[in-house]
Amino acid sequence: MIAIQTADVDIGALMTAAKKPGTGAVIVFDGVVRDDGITEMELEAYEEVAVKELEKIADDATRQFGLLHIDIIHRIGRFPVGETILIIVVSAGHRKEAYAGSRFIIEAIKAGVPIWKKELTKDGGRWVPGDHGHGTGHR
Amino acid sequence: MIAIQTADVDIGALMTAAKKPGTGAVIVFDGVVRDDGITEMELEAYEEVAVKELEKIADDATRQFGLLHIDIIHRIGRFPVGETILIIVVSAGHRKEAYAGSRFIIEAIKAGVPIWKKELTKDGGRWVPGDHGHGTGHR
Amino acid sequence: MTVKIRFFARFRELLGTDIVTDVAAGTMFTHLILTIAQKNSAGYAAIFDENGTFHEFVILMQNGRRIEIADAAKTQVADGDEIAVFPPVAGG
Amino acid sequence: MTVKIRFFARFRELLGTDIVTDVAAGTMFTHLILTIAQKNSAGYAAIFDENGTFHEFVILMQNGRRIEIADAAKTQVADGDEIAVFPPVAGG
Repeated sequence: MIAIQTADVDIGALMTAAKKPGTGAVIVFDGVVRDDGITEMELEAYEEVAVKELEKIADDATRQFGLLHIDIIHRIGRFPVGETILIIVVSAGHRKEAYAGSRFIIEAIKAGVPIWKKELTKDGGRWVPGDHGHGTGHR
Repeated sequence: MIAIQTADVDIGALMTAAKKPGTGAVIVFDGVVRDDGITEMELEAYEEVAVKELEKIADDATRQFGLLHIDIIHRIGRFPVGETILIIVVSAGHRKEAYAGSRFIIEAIKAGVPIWKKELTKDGGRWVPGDHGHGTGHR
Repeated sequence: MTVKIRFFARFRELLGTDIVTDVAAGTMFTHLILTIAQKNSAGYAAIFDENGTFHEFVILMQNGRRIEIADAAKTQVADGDEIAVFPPVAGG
Repeated sequence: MTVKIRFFARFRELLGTDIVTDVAAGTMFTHLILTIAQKNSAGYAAIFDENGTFHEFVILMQNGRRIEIADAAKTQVADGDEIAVFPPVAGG
Protein backbone atom coordinates (compact mmCIF):
# COMPACT_ATOMS: atom_id res chain seq x y z
CA MET A 1 0.00 0.00 0.00
CA ILE A 2 1.34 3.36 -1.09
CA ALA A 3 -0.55 6.37 0.26
CA ILE A 4 -0.53 9.99 1.27
CA GLN A 5 -3.17 10.34 3.95
CA THR A 6 -4.24 12.18 7.07
CA ALA A 7 -5.41 9.11 8.97
CA ASP A 8 -3.22 7.17 11.36
CA VAL A 9 -1.83 3.78 10.39
CA ASP A 10 -2.48 0.33 11.86
CA ILE A 11 1.09 -0.89 11.93
CA GLY A 12 0.23 -4.32 13.30
CA ALA A 13 -2.11 -5.01 10.39
CA LEU A 14 0.51 -3.83 7.90
CA MET A 15 3.18 -6.08 9.42
CA THR A 16 0.89 -9.10 9.29
CA ALA A 17 0.06 -8.40 5.65
CA ALA A 18 3.76 -7.90 4.84
CA LYS A 19 4.62 -11.54 5.64
CA LYS A 20 4.44 -12.84 2.11
CA PRO A 21 5.72 -16.37 1.32
CA GLY A 22 9.50 -16.43 1.65
CA THR A 23 9.68 -13.63 4.23
CA GLY A 24 12.43 -13.93 6.82
CA ALA A 25 12.69 -10.30 7.94
CA VAL A 26 10.32 -7.37 8.15
CA ILE A 27 11.64 -3.88 8.86
CA VAL A 28 9.39 -1.03 9.96
CA PHE A 29 10.53 2.58 9.89
CA ASP A 30 8.28 4.84 11.97
CA GLY A 31 9.10 8.52 11.51
CA VAL A 32 7.89 10.61 14.40
CA VAL A 33 7.41 14.35 15.08
CA ARG A 34 10.48 15.11 17.19
CA ASP A 35 10.35 17.53 20.08
CA ASP A 36 12.73 20.21 18.83
CA GLY A 37 11.02 22.87 20.93
CA ILE A 38 8.00 22.85 18.65
CA THR A 39 4.29 22.60 19.38
CA GLU A 40 3.20 20.81 16.22
CA MET A 41 4.38 19.78 12.78
CA GLU A 42 2.39 20.60 9.67
CA LEU A 43 2.85 18.49 6.55
CA GLU A 44 1.80 19.34 3.03
CA ALA A 45 2.13 17.33 -0.19
CA TYR A 46 1.64 17.69 -3.92
CA GLU A 47 -0.43 14.56 -3.55
CA GLU A 48 -0.90 13.21 -7.07
CA VAL A 49 2.79 13.63 -7.90
CA ALA A 50 3.97 12.43 -4.47
CA VAL A 51 2.02 9.18 -4.79
CA LYS A 52 3.52 8.55 -8.23
CA GLU A 53 7.02 9.22 -6.90
CA LEU A 54 6.45 6.86 -3.96
CA GLU A 55 5.26 4.16 -6.36
CA LYS A 56 8.38 4.65 -8.47
CA ILE A 57 10.59 4.42 -5.36
CA ALA A 58 8.82 1.21 -4.29
CA ASP A 59 9.35 -0.30 -7.75
CA ASP A 60 13.03 0.66 -7.70
CA ALA A 61 13.48 -0.81 -4.20
CA THR A 62 11.70 -4.03 -5.13
CA ARG A 63 13.97 -4.47 -8.12
CA GLN A 64 17.23 -3.51 -6.42
CA PHE A 65 16.77 -5.42 -3.17
CA GLY A 66 14.38 -8.23 -4.11
CA LEU A 67 11.81 -7.05 -1.59
CA LEU A 68 8.70 -9.17 -1.19
CA HIS A 69 6.39 -6.43 0.07
CA ILE A 70 6.44 -2.66 0.59
CA ASP A 71 4.11 -0.23 2.32
CA ILE A 72 4.79 3.49 2.34
CA ILE A 73 2.27 5.70 4.11
CA HIS A 74 3.15 9.38 4.44
CA ARG A 75 0.77 11.41 6.52
CA ILE A 76 -0.18 15.02 5.86
CA GLY A 77 -1.90 17.46 8.18
CA ARG A 78 -0.99 18.84 11.57
CA PHE A 79 0.43 16.55 14.26
CA PRO A 80 1.71 16.91 17.81
CA VAL A 81 5.13 15.77 19.03
CA GLY A 82 5.39 11.97 19.15
CA GLU A 83 2.90 11.37 16.36
CA THR A 84 3.78 9.13 13.40
CA ILE A 85 4.25 11.01 10.12
CA LEU A 86 5.74 8.27 7.95
CA ILE A 87 5.57 4.48 8.02
CA ILE A 88 7.68 2.29 5.76
CA VAL A 89 7.22 -1.48 5.98
CA VAL A 90 9.40 -3.79 3.89
CA SER A 91 9.80 -7.54 3.88
CA ALA A 92 12.53 -9.67 2.37
CA GLY A 93 13.90 -13.18 2.59
CA HIS A 94 16.91 -12.01 4.58
CA ARG A 95 17.72 -9.15 6.93
CA LYS A 96 20.42 -7.58 4.76
CA GLU A 97 18.03 -6.83 1.90
CA ALA A 98 15.30 -5.71 4.30
CA TYR A 99 17.52 -3.13 6.05
CA ALA A 100 19.05 -1.90 2.79
CA GLY A 101 15.67 -1.63 1.08
CA SER A 102 14.12 0.27 3.97
CA ARG A 103 17.02 2.71 4.08
CA PHE A 104 16.92 3.21 0.31
CA ILE A 105 13.24 4.14 0.49
CA ILE A 106 13.56 6.73 3.28
CA GLU A 107 16.55 8.39 1.59
CA ALA A 108 14.71 8.52 -1.74
CA ILE A 109 11.67 10.07 -0.08
CA LYS A 110 13.76 12.77 1.55
CA ALA A 111 15.55 13.53 -1.69
CA GLY A 112 12.74 13.60 -4.15
CA VAL A 113 9.08 13.41 -3.11
CA PRO A 114 7.10 16.68 -3.09
CA ILE A 115 6.24 16.85 0.60
CA TRP A 116 7.04 19.74 2.93
CA LYS A 117 7.13 20.13 6.68
CA LYS A 118 6.56 23.22 8.79
CA GLU A 119 7.60 23.28 12.43
CA LEU A 120 5.05 25.24 14.42
CA THR A 121 6.20 27.02 17.56
CA LYS A 122 4.42 29.34 19.95
CA ASP A 123 5.97 32.25 18.03
CA GLY A 124 4.94 31.13 14.56
CA GLY A 125 6.49 28.57 12.30
CA ARG A 126 9.41 27.62 10.12
CA TRP A 127 9.51 25.51 6.96
CA VAL A 128 12.04 22.72 7.25
CA PRO A 129 14.67 23.47 4.61
CA GLY A 130 14.83 20.95 1.79
CA ASP A 131 17.84 19.55 0.07
CA HIS A 132 18.80 22.20 -2.52
CA GLY A 133 19.80 21.03 -5.95
CA HIS A 134 17.97 17.74 -5.68
CA GLY A 135 14.33 18.44 -6.19
CA THR A 136 12.15 15.57 -7.25
CA GLY A 137 14.24 12.53 -7.90
CA HIS A 138 12.53 11.24 -11.02
CA ARG A 139 12.60 13.79 -13.79
CA MET B 1 12.22 -4.77 27.73
CA ILE B 2 14.72 -7.57 27.21
CA ALA B 3 13.25 -11.07 27.26
CA ILE B 4 13.47 -14.66 26.14
CA GLN B 5 9.91 -15.93 26.05
CA THR B 6 7.48 -18.28 24.37
CA ALA B 7 4.61 -15.81 24.14
CA ASP B 8 3.94 -13.65 21.13
CA VAL B 9 4.71 -9.93 21.21
CA ASP B 10 2.37 -6.93 20.97
CA ILE B 11 4.45 -4.87 18.55
CA GLY B 12 2.05 -1.92 18.53
CA ALA B 13 2.32 -1.54 22.29
CA LEU B 14 6.12 -1.77 22.13
CA MET B 15 6.29 0.92 19.43
CA THR B 16 4.09 3.26 21.43
CA ALA B 17 6.23 2.76 24.52
CA ALA B 18 9.41 3.28 22.48
CA LYS B 19 8.53 6.91 21.69
CA LYS B 20 10.54 8.50 24.46
CA PRO B 21 11.06 12.30 24.50
CA GLY B 22 13.38 13.26 21.64
CA THR B 23 12.42 10.35 19.40
CA GLY B 24 12.38 11.04 15.66
CA ALA B 25 12.69 7.50 14.31
CA VAL B 26 11.67 4.06 15.52
CA ILE B 27 12.93 0.95 13.73
CA VAL B 28 11.37 -2.46 14.23
CA PHE B 29 13.08 -5.64 13.11
CA ASP B 30 10.69 -8.59 12.94
CA GLY B 31 12.47 -11.87 12.32
CA VAL B 32 10.16 -14.50 10.88
CA VAL B 33 10.30 -18.28 10.34
CA ARG B 34 11.10 -18.48 6.64
CA ASP B 35 9.60 -21.13 4.40
CA ASP B 36 12.74 -22.98 3.36
CA GLY B 37 10.78 -26.19 2.77
CA ILE B 38 10.31 -26.68 6.50
CA THR B 39 7.23 -27.44 8.58
CA GLU B 40 8.27 -25.66 11.77
CA MET B 41 11.21 -24.03 13.52
CA GLU B 42 12.22 -25.01 17.03
CA LEU B 43 14.19 -22.53 19.15
CA GLU B 44 16.14 -23.25 22.30
CA ALA B 45 18.12 -20.91 24.56
CA TYR B 46 20.46 -20.99 27.51
CA GLU B 47 18.05 -18.54 29.01
CA GLU B 48 19.84 -17.00 31.98
CA VAL B 49 23.00 -16.40 29.96
CA ALA B 50 21.11 -15.30 26.85
CA VAL B 51 19.20 -12.61 28.77
CA LYS B 52 22.44 -11.28 30.23
CA GLU B 53 24.05 -11.20 26.78
CA LEU B 54 21.03 -9.36 25.33
CA GLU B 55 21.22 -6.80 28.16
CA LYS B 56 24.90 -6.28 27.43
CA ILE B 57 24.20 -5.83 23.71
CA ALA B 58 21.46 -3.30 24.50
CA ASP B 59 23.84 -1.35 26.77
CA ASP B 60 26.52 -1.36 24.06
CA ALA B 61 24.03 -0.19 21.43
CA THR B 62 22.66 2.56 23.65
CA ARG B 63 26.16 3.87 24.26
CA GLN B 64 27.44 3.56 20.67
CA PHE B 65 24.38 4.96 18.88
CA GLY B 66 22.73 7.17 21.51
CA LEU B 67 19.53 5.13 21.37
CA LEU B 68 16.63 6.36 23.47
CA HIS B 69 14.88 3.01 23.91
CA ILE B 70 15.48 -0.67 23.10
CA ASP B 71 13.31 -3.77 23.25
CA ILE B 72 14.68 -7.18 22.36
CA ILE B 73 12.32 -10.12 22.63
CA HIS B 74 13.61 -13.46 21.39
CA ARG B 75 11.05 -16.22 21.36
CA ILE B 76 11.77 -19.89 22.12
CA GLY B 77 9.59 -22.89 21.40
CA ARG B 78 8.19 -24.35 18.22
CA PHE B 79 6.71 -22.08 15.56
CA PRO B 80 5.19 -22.45 12.09
CA VAL B 81 6.37 -20.63 8.97
CA GLY B 82 5.51 -16.92 9.10
CA GLU B 83 5.62 -16.67 12.89
CA THR B 84 7.73 -14.00 14.61
CA ILE B 85 10.78 -15.37 16.42
CA LEU B 86 12.62 -12.12 17.21
CA ILE B 87 11.52 -8.53 17.68
CA ILE B 88 13.96 -5.66 18.04
CA VAL B 89 12.56 -2.16 18.60
CA VAL B 90 14.90 0.82 18.80
CA SER B 91 14.24 4.53 18.93
CA ALA B 92 16.61 7.42 18.33
CA GLY B 93 16.50 11.11 17.58
CA HIS B 94 17.44 10.53 13.94
CA ARG B 95 17.07 7.73 11.42
CA LYS B 96 20.78 7.12 10.91
CA GLU B 97 21.35 6.09 14.54
CA ALA B 98 18.12 4.10 14.63
CA TYR B 99 19.05 1.99 11.57
CA ALA B 100 22.65 1.51 12.69
CA GLY B 101 21.64 0.60 16.23
CA SER B 102 19.05 -1.91 15.05
CA ARG B 103 21.54 -3.55 12.71
CA PHE B 104 24.21 -3.66 15.40
CA ILE B 105 21.83 -5.50 17.73
CA ILE B 106 20.77 -8.19 15.26
CA GLU B 107 24.36 -8.88 14.19
CA ALA B 108 25.48 -9.12 17.84
CA ILE B 109 22.65 -11.54 18.62
CA LYS B 110 23.60 -13.79 15.72
CA ALA B 111 27.26 -13.74 16.69
CA GLY B 112 27.09 -14.26 20.40
CA VAL B 113 23.85 -15.08 22.21
CA PRO B 114 23.32 -18.74 23.23
CA ILE B 115 20.22 -19.50 21.20
CA TRP B 116 19.84 -22.31 18.68
CA LYS B 117 17.39 -23.08 15.90
CA LYS B 118 16.30 -26.39 14.48
CA GLU B 119 14.50 -26.58 11.16
CA LEU B 120 11.86 -29.30 11.31
CA THR B 121 10.90 -31.04 8.09
CA LYS B 122 8.61 -33.97 7.41
CA ASP B 123 11.71 -36.20 7.38
CA GLY B 124 13.16 -35.00 10.67
CA GLY B 125 15.14 -31.92 11.49
CA ARG B 126 18.40 -30.06 11.09
CA TRP B 127 20.13 -27.68 13.49
CA VAL B 128 20.94 -24.38 11.82
CA PRO B 129 24.73 -24.17 11.79
CA GLY B 130 26.18 -21.41 13.93
CA ASP B 131 29.07 -19.15 13.21
CA HIS B 132 32.17 -21.20 14.10
CA GLY B 133 34.93 -19.47 15.96
CA HIS B 134 32.70 -16.80 17.41
CA GLY B 135 30.73 -18.35 20.20
CA THR B 136 29.33 -16.00 22.79
CA GLY B 137 30.43 -12.51 22.15
CA HIS B 138 31.21 -11.41 25.68
CA ARG B 139 33.82 -13.62 27.27
CA MET C 1 -7.45 29.20 -22.62
CA THR C 2 -7.07 28.50 -18.88
CA VAL C 3 -4.34 26.94 -16.78
CA LYS C 4 -4.16 26.08 -13.10
CA ILE C 5 -1.15 27.16 -11.04
CA ARG C 6 -0.28 25.33 -7.83
CA PHE C 7 2.21 26.73 -5.34
CA PHE C 8 3.30 24.70 -2.31
CA ALA C 9 4.72 25.31 1.16
CA ARG C 10 6.30 28.75 1.58
CA PHE C 11 5.34 29.78 -1.97
CA ARG C 12 1.70 28.83 -1.26
CA GLU C 13 1.66 30.91 1.90
CA LEU C 14 2.88 33.96 -0.04
CA LEU C 15 0.97 33.57 -3.30
CA GLY C 16 -1.98 31.23 -2.71
CA THR C 17 -2.57 28.08 -4.72
CA ASP C 18 -4.94 26.47 -7.22
CA ILE C 19 -4.98 29.72 -9.17
CA VAL C 20 -7.02 29.27 -12.33
CA THR C 21 -6.17 31.97 -14.84
CA ASP C 22 -6.84 32.87 -18.47
CA VAL C 23 -3.72 33.02 -20.59
CA ALA C 24 -3.07 33.92 -24.20
CA ALA C 25 -2.03 31.16 -26.57
CA GLY C 26 1.75 30.97 -26.77
CA THR C 27 2.37 32.13 -23.19
CA MET C 28 5.66 30.81 -21.82
CA PHE C 29 6.00 29.05 -18.43
CA THR C 30 8.38 31.61 -16.93
CA HIS C 31 6.34 34.58 -18.14
CA LEU C 32 3.16 33.12 -16.64
CA ILE C 33 4.72 32.64 -13.21
CA LEU C 34 6.41 36.06 -13.30
CA THR C 35 3.00 37.65 -13.92
CA ILE C 36 1.28 35.74 -11.13
CA ALA C 37 4.12 36.29 -8.64
CA GLN C 38 4.14 40.03 -9.16
CA LYS C 39 1.01 40.40 -7.06
CA ASN C 40 3.10 39.84 -3.91
CA SER C 41 6.63 41.18 -3.65
CA ALA C 42 7.71 38.68 -0.97
CA GLY C 43 6.33 35.86 -3.11
CA TYR C 44 8.13 37.21 -6.14
CA ALA C 45 11.43 37.47 -4.23
CA ALA C 46 11.03 33.95 -2.89
CA ILE C 47 10.84 32.54 -6.42
CA PHE C 48 12.81 34.95 -8.65
CA ASP C 49 16.12 36.74 -8.43
CA GLU C 50 16.56 40.43 -9.33
CA ASN C 51 16.87 39.54 -13.04
CA GLY C 52 13.53 37.75 -13.14
CA THR C 53 15.19 34.33 -13.30
CA PHE C 54 13.99 31.47 -11.12
CA HIS C 55 16.20 30.89 -8.07
CA GLU C 56 18.22 27.77 -8.82
CA PHE C 57 16.49 25.79 -6.05
CA VAL C 58 12.95 26.35 -7.37
CA ILE C 59 11.27 23.25 -8.80
CA LEU C 60 8.91 23.53 -11.77
CA MET C 61 6.39 21.03 -13.08
CA GLN C 62 3.97 20.96 -15.98
CA ASN C 63 1.26 18.30 -15.62
CA GLY C 64 3.36 16.42 -13.07
CA ARG C 65 6.50 16.38 -15.17
CA ARG C 66 9.64 18.25 -14.21
CA ILE C 67 10.62 21.29 -16.33
CA GLU C 68 14.20 22.51 -16.09
CA ILE C 69 14.62 26.21 -15.24
CA ALA C 70 16.75 26.64 -18.36
CA ASP C 71 13.86 25.41 -20.51
CA ALA C 72 11.00 27.24 -18.76
CA ALA C 73 11.39 30.54 -20.62
CA LYS C 74 10.78 28.78 -23.95
CA THR C 75 8.22 26.23 -22.75
CA GLN C 76 4.66 27.08 -23.79
CA VAL C 77 1.76 26.38 -21.49
CA ALA C 78 -1.34 24.80 -22.99
CA ASP C 79 -5.06 24.90 -22.25
CA GLY C 80 -5.91 22.82 -19.19
CA ASP C 81 -2.31 22.58 -17.97
CA GLU C 82 -1.52 22.12 -14.30
CA ILE C 83 1.56 24.17 -13.51
CA ALA C 84 3.35 23.61 -10.17
CA VAL C 85 6.08 25.72 -8.57
CA PHE C 86 7.62 24.73 -5.25
CA PRO C 87 10.67 24.94 -2.99
CA PRO C 88 12.99 21.98 -2.30
CA VAL C 89 11.15 19.02 -0.81
CA ALA C 90 11.54 18.08 2.85
CA GLY C 91 9.34 15.06 3.52
CA GLY C 92 10.19 11.85 5.29
CA MET D 1 30.27 -32.49 45.86
CA THR D 2 27.74 -32.10 43.04
CA VAL D 3 27.73 -30.11 39.82
CA LYS D 4 25.07 -29.60 37.15
CA ILE D 5 25.91 -30.08 33.47
CA ARG D 6 23.82 -28.44 30.79
CA PHE D 7 24.11 -29.41 27.15
CA PHE D 8 22.22 -27.52 24.46
CA ALA D 9 20.91 -28.09 20.94
CA ARG D 10 22.53 -31.05 19.18
CA PHE D 11 24.60 -31.90 22.26
CA ARG D 12 21.45 -32.00 24.39
CA GLU D 13 19.73 -34.32 21.95
CA LEU D 14 22.66 -36.75 22.15
CA LEU D 15 23.55 -36.51 25.85
CA GLY D 16 20.57 -35.08 27.72
CA THR D 17 20.79 -31.99 29.90
CA ASP D 18 20.54 -30.77 33.50
CA ILE D 19 22.69 -33.71 34.55
CA VAL D 20 23.41 -33.46 38.27
CA THR D 21 26.40 -35.60 39.16
CA ASP D 22 28.69 -36.29 42.11
CA VAL D 23 32.32 -35.42 41.42
CA ALA D 24 35.50 -35.76 43.45
CA ALA D 25 37.17 -32.59 44.69
CA GLY D 26 39.80 -31.45 42.20
CA THR D 27 38.00 -32.78 39.14
CA MET D 28 38.92 -30.81 36.01
CA PHE D 29 36.36 -29.38 33.55
CA THR D 30 37.56 -31.41 30.55
CA HIS D 31 37.77 -34.65 32.51
CA LEU D 32 34.21 -34.21 33.82
CA ILE D 33 32.74 -33.69 30.35
CA LEU D 34 34.79 -36.56 28.88
CA THR D 35 33.33 -38.87 31.51
CA ILE D 36 29.75 -37.73 30.94
CA ALA D 37 30.07 -37.80 27.13
CA GLN D 38 31.37 -41.35 27.09
CA LYS D 39 27.88 -42.71 27.74
CA ASN D 40 26.97 -41.98 24.12
CA SER D 41 29.48 -42.38 21.32
CA ALA D 42 27.73 -39.98 18.94
CA GLY D 43 27.57 -37.40 21.72
CA TYR D 44 31.25 -37.95 22.48
CA ALA D 45 32.19 -37.58 18.80
CA ALA D 46 30.12 -34.41 18.52
CA ILE D 47 32.11 -32.73 21.30
CA PHE D 48 35.59 -34.33 21.25
CA ASP D 49 38.10 -35.25 18.59
CA GLU D 50 39.95 -38.62 18.52
CA ASN D 51 42.52 -37.28 21.03
CA GLY D 52 39.89 -36.42 23.63
CA THR D 53 40.27 -32.68 22.96
CA PHE D 54 37.24 -30.43 22.55
CA HIS D 55 36.45 -29.64 18.92
CA GLU D 56 37.57 -26.06 18.39
CA PHE D 57 33.99 -24.86 17.82
CA VAL D 58 32.66 -26.14 21.16
CA ILE D 59 31.75 -23.45 23.68
CA LEU D 60 32.30 -24.02 27.40
CA MET D 61 30.89 -22.10 30.35
CA GLN D 62 31.27 -22.35 34.09
CA ASN D 63 28.54 -20.50 35.99
CA GLY D 64 27.69 -18.41 32.92
CA ARG D 65 31.28 -17.38 32.23
CA ARG D 66 33.19 -18.52 29.17
CA ILE D 67 36.08 -20.96 29.67
CA GLU D 68 38.63 -21.27 26.87
CA ILE D 69 39.22 -24.80 25.59
CA ALA D 70 42.95 -24.38 26.27
CA ASP D 71 42.20 -23.71 29.94
CA ALA D 72 39.51 -26.33 30.52
CA ALA D 73 41.88 -29.26 31.19
CA LYS D 74 43.34 -27.38 34.15
CA THR D 75 40.16 -25.68 35.39
CA GLN D 76 38.70 -27.29 38.50
CA VAL D 77 34.98 -27.55 38.97
CA ALA D 78 33.55 -26.67 42.37
CA ASP D 79 30.56 -27.77 44.42
CA GLY D 80 27.32 -26.27 43.05
CA ASP D 81 28.84 -25.27 39.70
CA GLU D 82 26.69 -25.00 36.60
CA ILE D 83 28.73 -26.27 33.67
CA ALA D 84 27.46 -25.63 30.12
CA VAL D 85 28.70 -27.14 26.85
CA PHE D 86 27.18 -26.15 23.55
CA PRO D 87 27.71 -25.82 19.79
CA PRO D 88 28.06 -22.45 18.00
CA VAL D 89 25.05 -20.21 18.55
CA ALA D 90 22.52 -19.59 15.79
CA GLY D 91 19.80 -17.30 17.14
CA GLY D 92 18.36 -14.18 15.63
